[in-house]
Amino acid sequence: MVHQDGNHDTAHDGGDHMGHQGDPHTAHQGDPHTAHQGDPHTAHHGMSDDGDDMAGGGGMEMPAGLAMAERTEDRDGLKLDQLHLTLGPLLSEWPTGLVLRVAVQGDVIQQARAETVGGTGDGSFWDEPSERARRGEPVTGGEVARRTAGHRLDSLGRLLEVAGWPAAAGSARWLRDDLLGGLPAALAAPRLGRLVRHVGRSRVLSQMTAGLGQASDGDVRARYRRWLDDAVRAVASLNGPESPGVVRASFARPGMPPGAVLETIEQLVVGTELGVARLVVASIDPDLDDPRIAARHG
Amino acid sequence: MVEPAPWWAVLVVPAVLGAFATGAVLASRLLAARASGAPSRPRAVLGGMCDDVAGLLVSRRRTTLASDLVLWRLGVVGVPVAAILAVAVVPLGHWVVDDLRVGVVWFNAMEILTWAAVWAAGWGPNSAFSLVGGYRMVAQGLSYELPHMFALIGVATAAGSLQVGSIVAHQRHLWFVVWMPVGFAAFLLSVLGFSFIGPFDQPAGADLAGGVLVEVAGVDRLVLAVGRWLLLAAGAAMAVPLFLGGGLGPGLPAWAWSVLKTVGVLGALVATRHLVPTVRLERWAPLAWLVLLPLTIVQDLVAAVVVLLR
Amino acid sequence: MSIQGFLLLAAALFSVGLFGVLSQQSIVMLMMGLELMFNAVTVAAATFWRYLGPGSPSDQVVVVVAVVAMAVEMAVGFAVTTAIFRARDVDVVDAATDLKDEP
Amino acid sequence: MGTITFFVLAVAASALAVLVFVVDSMARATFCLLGSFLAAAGEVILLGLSYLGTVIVVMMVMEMVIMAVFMVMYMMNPAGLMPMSMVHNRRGSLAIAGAVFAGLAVGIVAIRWPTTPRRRPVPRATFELGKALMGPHMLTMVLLGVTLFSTMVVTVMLAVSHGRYDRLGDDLKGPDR
Repeated sequence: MVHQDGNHDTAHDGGDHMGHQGDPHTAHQGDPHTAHQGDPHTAHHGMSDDGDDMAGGGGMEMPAGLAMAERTEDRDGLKLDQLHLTLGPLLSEWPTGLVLRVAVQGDVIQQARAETVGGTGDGSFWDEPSERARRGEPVTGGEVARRTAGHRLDSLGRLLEVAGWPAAAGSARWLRDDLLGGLPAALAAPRLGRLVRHVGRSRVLSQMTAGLGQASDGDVRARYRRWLDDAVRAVASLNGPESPGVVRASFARPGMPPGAVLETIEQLVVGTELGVARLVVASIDPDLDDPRIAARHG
Repeated sequence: MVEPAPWWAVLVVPAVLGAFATGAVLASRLLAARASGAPSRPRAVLGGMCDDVAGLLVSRRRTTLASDLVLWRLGVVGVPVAAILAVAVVPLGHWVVDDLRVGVVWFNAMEILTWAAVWAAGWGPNSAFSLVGGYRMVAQGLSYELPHMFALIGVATAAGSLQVGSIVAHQRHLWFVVWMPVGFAAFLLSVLGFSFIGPFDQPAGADLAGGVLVEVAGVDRLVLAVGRWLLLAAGAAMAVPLFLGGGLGPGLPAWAWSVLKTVGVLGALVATRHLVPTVRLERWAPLAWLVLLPLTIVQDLVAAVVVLLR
Repeated sequence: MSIQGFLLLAAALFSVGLFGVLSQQSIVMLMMGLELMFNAVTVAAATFWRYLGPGSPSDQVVVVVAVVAMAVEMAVGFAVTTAIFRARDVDVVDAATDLKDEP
Repeated sequence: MGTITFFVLAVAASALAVLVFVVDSMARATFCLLGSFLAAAGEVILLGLSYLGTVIVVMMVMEMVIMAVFMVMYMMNPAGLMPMSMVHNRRGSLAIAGAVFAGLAVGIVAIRWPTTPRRRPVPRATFELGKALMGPHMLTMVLLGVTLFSTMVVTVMLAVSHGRYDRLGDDLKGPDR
């Protein structure tokens, strides 16, 4: 079974006493990056504070050959057990190919390291029409707008699912599929309007995302609201002949050094609860096919 | 007006509760299907549910390394058992399995059993996400429990009794929901809380890939998932005698009123699930303690004053 | 179902709890022993109410007091454990016998 | 029927109580204790105090779940399955506990208890309790209330590493959202 394999790696690795590497959906088998080869946690071993003779482990026999937990400082000054988890690369509603190795105490992330697995780095699906336009091929503005709207709805669907709103996420995805399938603007606009009203005016969603993941471009709430605006503008310019003003407003901006997005994620998730970290990652939604993001491989 | 049912009611109660729960699941799936453009004809929805149930029945259980199998199974089974035990005091029209003199406290005790059950279900598989889900249930319980208790205390104060039958009888002239709306709202929120459904589904949250549900597969998953919906149905059924006058109503027989009202409450709860995203505990707990709790206490004060003046 | 039966149960719970209190090193396990002893008091008080009470509800009040005492004991116990754990990084009673940190 | 229930619950309560100090796992120890409490609460209900019995169920489930959280937090192995012994003076404790039980048992058996249970309207038990707590035993109730309140304050003070206003910062405005 998948789990057993994962656990074997863990036991030898000495990093994880809980047995599980991240998520059950993670396929440990056949994925060289998931198995611990380079032991990314070596650094942590040095950090485990001595003076705790109880948790030191020594030569004690542990159940199922699991390693003893390490302990490190935490925000409450209790020096509780630390657990190493791997989020991704295949986790439901998780940016495909992103691997976040985290050390948690309870459900609070203390350290994080982002890596990528399997991203092609040769161009995002969502950028494809604008890339073609840049190369001088004939591309209508509507084509770019359609892809942009689809991208925003795609990201939105993932964020809403993580935020625990499957109904709204389903609506976003349905509209995304229809838009990419060529839904005329006259039909798309009212459906998008309903979605925007529903999601944009949700006070609970706004309360739950305000102040999370504060970065240069605002917090999680600011990001999803921008997605909504972008989608509305894109759908409005579906029939436009010119290339619309909407460009790909991914978190990765032109001019950002490679790997900056991953670094931002690492910084933002440290100190947050697991659920908050999921929301932050979903709100940044890195596309690992984008060469600007896939720069750093694990 | 509420009388103990014959012994075979013990067999009927789980079936009736299951029927309500099934209805709630179907309604929820119907809403989800309509929102996401999936086929939403009743037959398609029903078929989808049957497929899922059958799939769980034939799929294998999952084993994890160093799991605590005893507590895991106890926790999984504990959830539906608590739901069924809780409705033992809930009257359907005139019938009730046992109208205990301390029925309200009994319901409360069974509801709290879900804390232990869900925690154990999260603890058992020795998996991080599952464990975090279990802990979230405890945190959620600590947030909703006091408003829930004060809502119950308000009702018991107004009726001067902890017996559900007597509480119904006291609403002959006016339903409690009319002058205890805060208690009613707090009660409904806590129903969503203890069945960890809808806006309060953080213990089984999507951000944990399913939380306490992560590692349960096959029959276990079915039992746990069904348990949640049974709890939701039990909570909705209990709201009816507590706040909506139970089987009281003109024209129709008492049982029909009970069913109608329960369906109404259940429908409102299912709709809430679809209209509101998950409420995260770190933001909900302060609200529950600093706003909802004082409000329910004031509500109880109102109830006490009304009883004194009456 | 006799008074002796109930009281023997209470005595058994009390003794098991006492064993726990005397033998356990972990503060939390020690508290479990204490809780068992309180539980024995509860059972005994309920028994006296049923079989001996002169018609007054005083025995019931004893049960209420015991239950509250359990709650208080647990809350204080965990708070103390947390404080000791933070200050000394121990959760066993043997390590918390001295009153001040060793030099 | 009542006798059978009594015996089943009594055996369950005692056996689970013993198991608390036998099982290896923190989580299982806590749930054994919970089981013991539930069985004891069943006995209290059997004695006619249905309200207090049910309240014990409510209290104990909450307490034990919180206890499980703390156990897992402070005990050394979070998986909770590692066999280990954390006892001191096991033999002495066993002897003292055994002696106490023997003494109590002798007393219980030797004393001539009144043979017939007192006949009284049991349904009024809860009402009587409430009346007592709000009447003759008012002082007890007030003391309990004050105790609980001071417990809340004291335990929070003890357990929290920072002061009351640290959370909100020096200007008491709190972290801006």
